[in-house]
Amino acid sequence: MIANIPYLAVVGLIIIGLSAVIFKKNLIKIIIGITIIQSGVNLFLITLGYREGSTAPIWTSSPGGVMAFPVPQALTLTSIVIGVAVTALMLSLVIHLYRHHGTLDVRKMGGDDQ
Amino acid sequence: MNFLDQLLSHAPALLVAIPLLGAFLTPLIGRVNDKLRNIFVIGILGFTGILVILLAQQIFASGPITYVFGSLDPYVGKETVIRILFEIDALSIFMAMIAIVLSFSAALYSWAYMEKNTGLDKYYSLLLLLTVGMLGMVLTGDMFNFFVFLEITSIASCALIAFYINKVKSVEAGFKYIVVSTIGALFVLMAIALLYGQYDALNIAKLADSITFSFVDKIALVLLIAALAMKGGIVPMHMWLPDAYSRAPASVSLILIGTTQAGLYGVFRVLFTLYGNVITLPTISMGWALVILGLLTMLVGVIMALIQIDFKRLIAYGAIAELGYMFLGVGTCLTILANPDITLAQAPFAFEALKGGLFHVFNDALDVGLLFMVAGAVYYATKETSLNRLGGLARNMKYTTIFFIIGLLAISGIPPMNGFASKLLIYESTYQLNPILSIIAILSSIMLLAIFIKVFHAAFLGPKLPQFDTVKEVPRSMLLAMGFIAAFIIIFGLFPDLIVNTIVDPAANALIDNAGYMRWLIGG
Amino acid sequence: MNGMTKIVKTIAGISFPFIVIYGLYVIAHGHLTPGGGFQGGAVVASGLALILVAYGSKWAATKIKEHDLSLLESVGAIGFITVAFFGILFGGVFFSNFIVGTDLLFGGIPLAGAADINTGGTLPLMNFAVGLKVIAGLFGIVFIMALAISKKEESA
Amino acid sequence: MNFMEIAQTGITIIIGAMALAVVGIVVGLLYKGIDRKIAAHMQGRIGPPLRQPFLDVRKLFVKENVIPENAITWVFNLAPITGLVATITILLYLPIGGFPALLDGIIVAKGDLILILYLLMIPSLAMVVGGFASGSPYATIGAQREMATMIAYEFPLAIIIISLSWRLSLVQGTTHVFSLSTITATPLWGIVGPLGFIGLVILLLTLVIVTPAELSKIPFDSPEAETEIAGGLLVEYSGRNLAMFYLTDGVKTLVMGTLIVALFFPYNLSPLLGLESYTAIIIDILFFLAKLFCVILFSVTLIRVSIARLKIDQIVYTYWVPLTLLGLVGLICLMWDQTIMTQFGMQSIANMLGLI
Repeated sequence: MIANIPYLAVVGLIIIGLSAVIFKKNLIKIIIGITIIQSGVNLFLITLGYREGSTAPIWTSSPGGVMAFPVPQALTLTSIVIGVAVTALMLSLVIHLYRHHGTLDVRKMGGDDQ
Repeated sequence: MNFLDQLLSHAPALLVAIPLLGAFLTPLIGRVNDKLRNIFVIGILGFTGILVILLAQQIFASGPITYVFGSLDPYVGKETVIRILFEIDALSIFMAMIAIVLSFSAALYSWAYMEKNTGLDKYYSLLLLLTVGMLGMVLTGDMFNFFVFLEITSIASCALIAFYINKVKSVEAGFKYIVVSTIGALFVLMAIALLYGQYDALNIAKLADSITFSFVDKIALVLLIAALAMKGGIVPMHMWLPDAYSRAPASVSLILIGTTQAGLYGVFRVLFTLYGNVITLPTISMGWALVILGLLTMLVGVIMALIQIDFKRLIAYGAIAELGYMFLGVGTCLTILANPDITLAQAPFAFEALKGGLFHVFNDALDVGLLFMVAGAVYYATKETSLNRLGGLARNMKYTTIFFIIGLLAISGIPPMNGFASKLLIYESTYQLNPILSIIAILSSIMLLAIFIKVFHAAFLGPKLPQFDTVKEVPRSMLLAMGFIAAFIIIFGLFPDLIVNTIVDPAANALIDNAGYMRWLIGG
Repeated sequence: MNGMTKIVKTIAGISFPFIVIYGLYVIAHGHLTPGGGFQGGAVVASGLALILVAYGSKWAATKIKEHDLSLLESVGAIGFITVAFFGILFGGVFFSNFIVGTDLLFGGIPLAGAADINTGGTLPLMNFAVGLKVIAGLFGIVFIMALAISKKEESA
Repeated sequence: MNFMEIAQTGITIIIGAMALAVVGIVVGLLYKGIDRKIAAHMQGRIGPPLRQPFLDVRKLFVKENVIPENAITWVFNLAPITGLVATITILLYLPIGGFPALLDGIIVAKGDLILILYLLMIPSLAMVVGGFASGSPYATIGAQREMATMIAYEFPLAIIIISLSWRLSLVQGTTHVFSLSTITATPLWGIVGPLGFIGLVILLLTLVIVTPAELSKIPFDSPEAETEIAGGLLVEYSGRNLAMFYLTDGVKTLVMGTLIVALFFPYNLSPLLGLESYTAIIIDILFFLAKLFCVILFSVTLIRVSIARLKIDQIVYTYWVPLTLLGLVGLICLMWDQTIMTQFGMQSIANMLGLI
């Protein structure tokens, strides 16, 4: 049971994130929702690579014994890097939207265009 | 080994590496001179195009190529495959051709079209990055690598969609796109993690070899298909597409077609290759799902296009309708492939449908691309995209009008244009699955014709309007780019058999030849 | 955006070198310990961001230009991909680790149990390139956002 | 294929095409004359002589070609010639007079039926574009109506073509089911069961009703509607351009008639009479002309004389609802014919109905 807790956390995080994206009207909160989903997926990847009682996968300074899988960690790092880029991009777009509309609430961003 | 062989043996890596290097060099060159930068970008894309053609020749002659990064051997030890590798079969190179044709003509088109904008260094960098992303998506043989390139494509195209940063609608379209595509990409990552957790591999061939279609695999399949069909703009997930296509600069809309098709490539690859060994297990439901999604896409695209008054938005919905044909063709083939009672040899129409679907991928890219360029040209000349306010442009913009007629005939599948060749293949094969499918396909094609005739009337014909008296024909680089694509359209339309036999047939074969894709695994 | 109080400025000034040194350490030891170009670069960039926040974007704008940062970023990326291209020239494959096993810097072959900085081949070089890119890129993002916000404040 | 053969094929195609164009125009105009004569007699008039259409065309060709000020000249002049060329191109794909089509096996080996379906749209399309380009409000209204009519009748037409080919594909040993040569070689009447026979009759009826709209004849001629929009599409056309549209119309009548003949009555008289060589050819041609006459009489002349013009919304409704449904009923009959008849056979159906 105890080994399944990370997976439950993953599901919880993804659901929280998705519901934030779907139900929140504030653009910043939508971005936060996306980053929460991201964390959920990253947590999932990390959990996949963990073995009970293992140490960090650094060969040269390993005390011996089992090591965690390094590949999921590398994947997670890559995904974090991508996440940073995406978040930065979204935030910069939101800055522009805020500058134009003076609000972050999507309901108040009336469309004047056709 | 002479230089050409040397070049060719590294071509898979160079296809991605050279535009990437170009993308980072562009800002430096842009400091020297604007013209030099434009020539540099076009040169880089032209060189990549030549590499694609050289590589294509080799692949059509001798089968799939694997290129391992960082080592000559994909294996570490005896069993583990963790190295990143590119696995290029005929389908990959087919998609790469589409991507490079679109990027090249977009770069050519941008020369005049974007000339008056600032921030062009970044624009061209992103353009090259987007090309890198598309090429990487179609060439890679590794699931995680696929995800990375997917994200590169998303980020680059989002930034390009929102390029007119002072127009709030562009920014909104960009934001919509990035939110949707990031969530989609995270679904893909989740699915990759699910597969990795079970089979301890990221390589597509390795995964395809060991996949068992467990419950978790089904979840992964649904996540992958949903996310990639979203990237491809298939109907229930199409809401980002009209905004993105219509708000981006016309040259960017052109490349975005390539991105959506890279998404479709993902769908096909996942269904036919990744789940290829277990394709008979999910019975016929997946194929029918594709067929029904295809029909839905066609009808929704056509009906929504009917009521649009914005030129580019209308073309965007037309593009959605065209996407349906690909799903229809490929779905028909999958239905037969997945049916354990019928072999492919007993139902030759399935293979024809697949060929039609894949051929239509190329044709759609050309047709819709040409129409977007024409819309861009009209915008460039008149600063107007609303069909209600346009009119009578055929007097002043003769060449643009001719290109529009070519695009119109091609998209609605009128002979002798290329759209007819692929749609014919689709009509003549899908009716054997069910006659209604072909009837709906023909109907929506005719509706498309009517819609674009309406556009033709609204924008190019009709009485003279005083505000467009001084309108001039667009500059030469834009005409050149349009002519480039139009030449493809006409050649493909006049010699469809030639194209189908040399390019499409190997691609379709590669898609259903699962063992061929996995050949390197067993060493051969 | 104007600078903050003198206390903040002083503390930021004192801690800035430590942050930067730590970040550079993480970059340099990327092939031995957890971390690498991105992580170290992020640390350095956060140090720079600290200075930015403490002293204000107006002050920062007098010290550094936006396109210098993008130039630096390009140089980092070009460095990364050039090392990969050298793989073709010297190792036969793109991204090939051609330095390992030679007498060049970082050419040593790693042994179990002993962390030796002189190992890793092309990896440390790539880490440096990525580190440069990330420092310039991340700081650039923060810097431009800060400028954008300060423009908003001016116009308001 | 070496160079000589290619050259030979090329010359054959060119000469054949020219001959077919002449034949098509002459026969088309002749049937226009016959059509007018019969219509006049039905209305109790004497009507013009049979050669009247020829005289009309000759007169139009010597008249001045007026281009309105508002028109876009190059599109305006391009439209009539495009329409005529496209219509004559269709003739190359049709088996006329019991002979195989000229282009059979040379350019397109299969699938010419859908090609014809699309090529048939081009003359209408050319008229629409010409109408829009002439810049007159009457022409614009006419062009819009023509577009609406076109979309409306293509749906039943597509149903007919797909149904026939689908049924044909179930016949053992047929390939290239969309090819007209296959369709003429295997007439469906003898193959299908009784339910399928009913389906075929329904499909034939649908095609007969589609034909007048395809040719914009009364009652489906609201795009031209002389009484309300003064000739609609063609209002600005005169002289040579108008003559070309006139010819297009004549050739198109021939094309539609031939299509119906080829799809539903592909029989020849000569095998039945045991004739050979030249007599066979002559008899076949005469028989073909007779069939063509019947088809045109029933699908054009009788309908146009007996029914008044419909409004554009009525036209669209007619094609979208009743005729589409009729076509689908025909398709369903064909499908059921396949499943029910092969599974149960006549005997068991008769049992089911309690007839035996």
